[in-house]
Amino acid sequence: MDIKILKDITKLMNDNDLVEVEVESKGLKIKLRKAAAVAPPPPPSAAVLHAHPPLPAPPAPPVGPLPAAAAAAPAPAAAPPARSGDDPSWKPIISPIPGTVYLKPNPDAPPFVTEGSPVDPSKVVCLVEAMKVFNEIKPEPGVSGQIKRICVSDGQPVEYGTVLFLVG
Amino acid sequence: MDIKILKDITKLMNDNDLVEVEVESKGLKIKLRKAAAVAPPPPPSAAVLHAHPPLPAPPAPPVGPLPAAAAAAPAPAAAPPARSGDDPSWKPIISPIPGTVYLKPNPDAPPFVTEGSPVDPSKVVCLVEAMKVFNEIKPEPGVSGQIKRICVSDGQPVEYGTVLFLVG
Amino acid sequence: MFKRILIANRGEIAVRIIKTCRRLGIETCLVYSTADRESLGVKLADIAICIGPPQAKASYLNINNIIAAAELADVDAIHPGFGFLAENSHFAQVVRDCQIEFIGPTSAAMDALGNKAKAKTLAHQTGVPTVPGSTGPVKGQEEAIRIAREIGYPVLIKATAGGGGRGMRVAHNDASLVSGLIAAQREAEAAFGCGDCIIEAFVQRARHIEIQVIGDKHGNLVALGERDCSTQRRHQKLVEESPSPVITPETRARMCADAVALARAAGYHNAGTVEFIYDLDRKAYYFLEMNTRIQVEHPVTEMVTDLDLIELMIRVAAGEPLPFRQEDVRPRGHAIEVRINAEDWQNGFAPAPGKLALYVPPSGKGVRVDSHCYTGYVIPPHYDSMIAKLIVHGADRSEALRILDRALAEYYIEGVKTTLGFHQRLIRDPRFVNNEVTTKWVDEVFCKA
Amino acid sequence: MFKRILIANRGEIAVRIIKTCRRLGIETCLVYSTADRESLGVKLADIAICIGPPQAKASYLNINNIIAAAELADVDAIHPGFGFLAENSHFAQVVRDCQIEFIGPTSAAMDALGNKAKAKTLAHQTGVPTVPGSTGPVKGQEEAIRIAREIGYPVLIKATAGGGGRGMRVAHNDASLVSGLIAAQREAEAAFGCGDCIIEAFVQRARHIEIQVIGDKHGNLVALGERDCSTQRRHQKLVEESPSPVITPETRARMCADAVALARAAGYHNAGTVEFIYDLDRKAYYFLEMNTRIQVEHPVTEMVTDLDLIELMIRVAAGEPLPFRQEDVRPRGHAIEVRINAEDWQNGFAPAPGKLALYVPPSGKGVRVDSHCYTGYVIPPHYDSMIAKLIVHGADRSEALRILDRALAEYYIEGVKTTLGFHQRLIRDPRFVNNEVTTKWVDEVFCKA
Repeated sequence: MDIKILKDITKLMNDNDLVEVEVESKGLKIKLRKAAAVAPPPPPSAAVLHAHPPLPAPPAPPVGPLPAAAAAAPAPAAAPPARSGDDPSWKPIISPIPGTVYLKPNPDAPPFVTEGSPVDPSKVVCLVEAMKVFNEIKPEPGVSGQIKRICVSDGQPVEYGTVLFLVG
Repeated sequence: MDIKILKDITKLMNDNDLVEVEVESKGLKIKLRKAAAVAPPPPPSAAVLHAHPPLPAPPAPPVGPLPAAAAAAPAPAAAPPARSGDDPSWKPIISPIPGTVYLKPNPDAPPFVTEGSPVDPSKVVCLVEAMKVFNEIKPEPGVSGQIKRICVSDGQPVEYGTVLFLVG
Repeated sequence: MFKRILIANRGEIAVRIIKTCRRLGIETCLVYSTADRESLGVKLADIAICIGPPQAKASYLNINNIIAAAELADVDAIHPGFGFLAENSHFAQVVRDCQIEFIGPTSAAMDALGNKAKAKTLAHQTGVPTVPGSTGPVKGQEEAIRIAREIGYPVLIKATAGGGGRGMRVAHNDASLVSGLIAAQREAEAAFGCGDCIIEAFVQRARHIEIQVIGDKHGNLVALGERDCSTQRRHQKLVEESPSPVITPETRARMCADAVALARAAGYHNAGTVEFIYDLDRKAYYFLEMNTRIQVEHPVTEMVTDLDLIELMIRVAAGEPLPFRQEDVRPRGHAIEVRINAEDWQNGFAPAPGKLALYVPPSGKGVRVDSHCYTGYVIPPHYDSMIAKLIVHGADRSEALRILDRALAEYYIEGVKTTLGFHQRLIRDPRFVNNEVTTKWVDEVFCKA
Repeated sequence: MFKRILIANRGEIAVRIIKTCRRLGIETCLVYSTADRESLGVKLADIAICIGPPQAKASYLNINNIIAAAELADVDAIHPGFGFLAENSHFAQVVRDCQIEFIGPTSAAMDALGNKAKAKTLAHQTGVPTVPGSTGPVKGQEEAIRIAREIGYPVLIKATAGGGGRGMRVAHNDASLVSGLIAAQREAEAAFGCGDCIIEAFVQRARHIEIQVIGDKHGNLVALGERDCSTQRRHQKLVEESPSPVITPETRARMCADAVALARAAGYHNAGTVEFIYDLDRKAYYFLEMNTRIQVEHPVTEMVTDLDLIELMIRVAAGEPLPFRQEDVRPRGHAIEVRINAEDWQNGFAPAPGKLALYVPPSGKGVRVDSHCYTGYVIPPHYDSMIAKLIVHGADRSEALRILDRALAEYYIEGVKTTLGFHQRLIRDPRFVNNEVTTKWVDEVFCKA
């Protein structure tokens, strides 16, 4: 596939206020949707779930009994779903690994960022600790602006794809 | 696939205030949605289906072999779905029994009604033959006005709930 | 053999019949109400015809519309399943008058056995044991004592004009019989204007045991062993098994012979079930009634005999002779069925229809699930609340119970409340495991705890 | 025993492991990629943790993220299933270094057997038959003829530096051996710069027969009989059965003893499978390779032995001794497994992922379905196309085939193309029924028709 067709489609979307385009080639399948048509879908990775009980909150107790029998309990979202005030154009910073989020470099330090902090791909926004390694999380290339929303709390367990911040 | 077709469709959307377009080619599937339209629910009995093959058309041949193996064939609707020109306020006259529709009192006579005929609950609109009995079909109490659409053809097999006419 | 059969039913039995027909190369036409448009049977049948709105009276009991559908689809035969019109002899007659075969017994046999009093008389005439008692109202205390001693205590004193438990007394000895009779006669006189009372054996600890029979149109009638359906709640069967863990081989043989004799006396063909009450204290069985159709719990018999009862019903209705004789029937192993219903068993078994957010049945050696459900299916509120029948088969009862325990644990249903948890508790109860259950046990003991 | 196990896999095997864990009272943590968010395993596991995007490399093969999830969920052990990291000895080592038990053999055993050449050497040293042939490059025509006559014709001439069929020749007699050797040497010299050739027995009509073994950490090693997986398409197994219909009890006993001997030589514990090629003409078997994990087709063995292999794997990993000895293993009846894939078998078996508009598996005595599918589930395009494994068990092969035929007919899948129709045709083919199948039969005969 040529990158140009993607650019063309993107332009078409921007120019015409389309929020969804689905194209399939063999046998032709096209689907276009306008902004106003329906409630905006949540950002792609905002709906990350733990299947049943929430993850045990680390530091894990010696024996962390999970309510295994509560299999029918509704699945709580790892990240809260899009709030009413959210702008669909905000871009997420997601966790690349399951682990524990730390919003401060150490317990006594101020947080890496707060709502309104300017960020760009060089800026560490939090740590995700996994296997005793503190992974520095930075926005992906192309993601910069202000922290619009902090979606996790300090010490919270996260999985791959959990939305940590929204940047706009 | 060419980007041009997307552009053309987008223009169609803009010109006609469509918010959603879905096109599929093989087997033809089209879906268009207007800005204001919340899809009107189909009239309660408009979606009456035969599960797999259409009913054998009476007068039944001595041995009417149905394509029993064609279990995966798409289910044809007993009545055509609402047409673009249909008014959702039109009221259906449904068949109360499985049988065969006759739109004329006898083969040489003119039909009971045509599009535009005035009808009320005292007026016979067609016959549904079942078990050699020709059941006279009349609009239900409260259903009167003009025949807006004849949804079945003479001699067609119908089931309970098949929409025979729309009255407005 | 038939080319096309109409199924005048819904739910799991419709799916069950479709499966056998498909295997036999017979086309199926399923009639359905508007509430069942998304049912599995409608998806699987070769033809499906809507016959009415959700209310059974206007659809599944609407003889006119069903016959109209049968003519439209040009079918050779109608299988009524169970419930709805299955025991309606008028329906059977109308069907046959339309030159369509009704897959079941003759209307005459249905009439002879469908009326409880008539059936009891026929049983009595045929020598099939019925509950022993006075032949008419007892004349006085001496006759009452003589009869009671003949029957053996405890006995039931019952007003002939009675009903709803009024004028009923249980007597355990001569003294309580005399005082009970006086009280019952007085109560009946006051309540019904007639003090006549009869005396019959009182079955204190009962098991429900039924015999499956099948006959062809050539006079062959065979018993396929028994099903023990003693685990009931408010007279609704919850668990059925075969063989019964409480009867001897001799009793089984006598019950089978009696069931066949009764069916023969009624000129019966096709599948039927003769129900008995078994008195654990007297170690005796008494005829209750005969069901002139396939039963919900027929898979229990299929699992131990390796027969397909629906296939046999179709074959004998088509005029074929039974392909085996009584001596060929040799049930093997032990089968148990539990009914999985959409019910809130912790809240009086209140029906809980709704959408199955997830439906994943168990599977494995010795496990069979008869169901019409699938993930996303909405159980409509208009009919019964059955989700599935879970049937297991093991070499013996304890293996069957092990397999059942595991299958229940591997049954994943989300979206509605079910009786899965009830059955898990039930089948681990030592009294159930040790066969101490009577027909009243669930109501009076298990559900009270 | 473990309190909580992480499952580093997906699809039906993840569901399979969850079911056994639930029965054993062990909690499960399933890791999954974003493509598997709606998978049945994610719904059924006690905990589910997303570990990466759809590409396996970034999720199911991402050791870092899996270990991170294991620590987050505080698990005691990891079950790798099959495929993905199941035979990765480095992963096994990392897991154990994190004080988490890897449910499988030691990394050393995996290394000793994972490398085909090393495994063959070990087999040779242990006295397990390997394909007979020259020990090194043949020196000249006389030696070639001597060796070929020892082995027996036909023989395969293979360039030591070869690959992809280049420099390979089959010889059926001395004359074609001599001419073939010259041609092969010339071709190899030209293609690889080295003309060295070896000679080994050529298996013209092969069956694939494998032995399931299981061992504990106390030195007990047991063979659980064989699986015959000769019905293959492009080296992909399509049908697996046990017992093999082509070997004698003596051959079976020797294969089992050899499999155990090889596993013992590698210091093996946990479940493993020793694969053999069986030469129908020479009536001899040769070691192929050992799979150091559970196999897709393990249910075949479970059906004939009534064992739960996943349970045994967990128990021996937890240090328990095997609960039986070799002499206690007495397989009963005949089991057959077919793989139901979302593939367009009439169009080169092209993968056909998509949404299951309807998914209703069959059920009944002797029928087992292992699957992760449900109505509405979307089979993602990123992984294999398996929908289910359908396994049947009967008293003998013909009963098993009857049950299989019926189960295939009662399998309702709509929305995607499946291999159901392929299997229906296959198992009715007289050559399949009469065991005339070789490993090349589907490719060269059945699919050509």
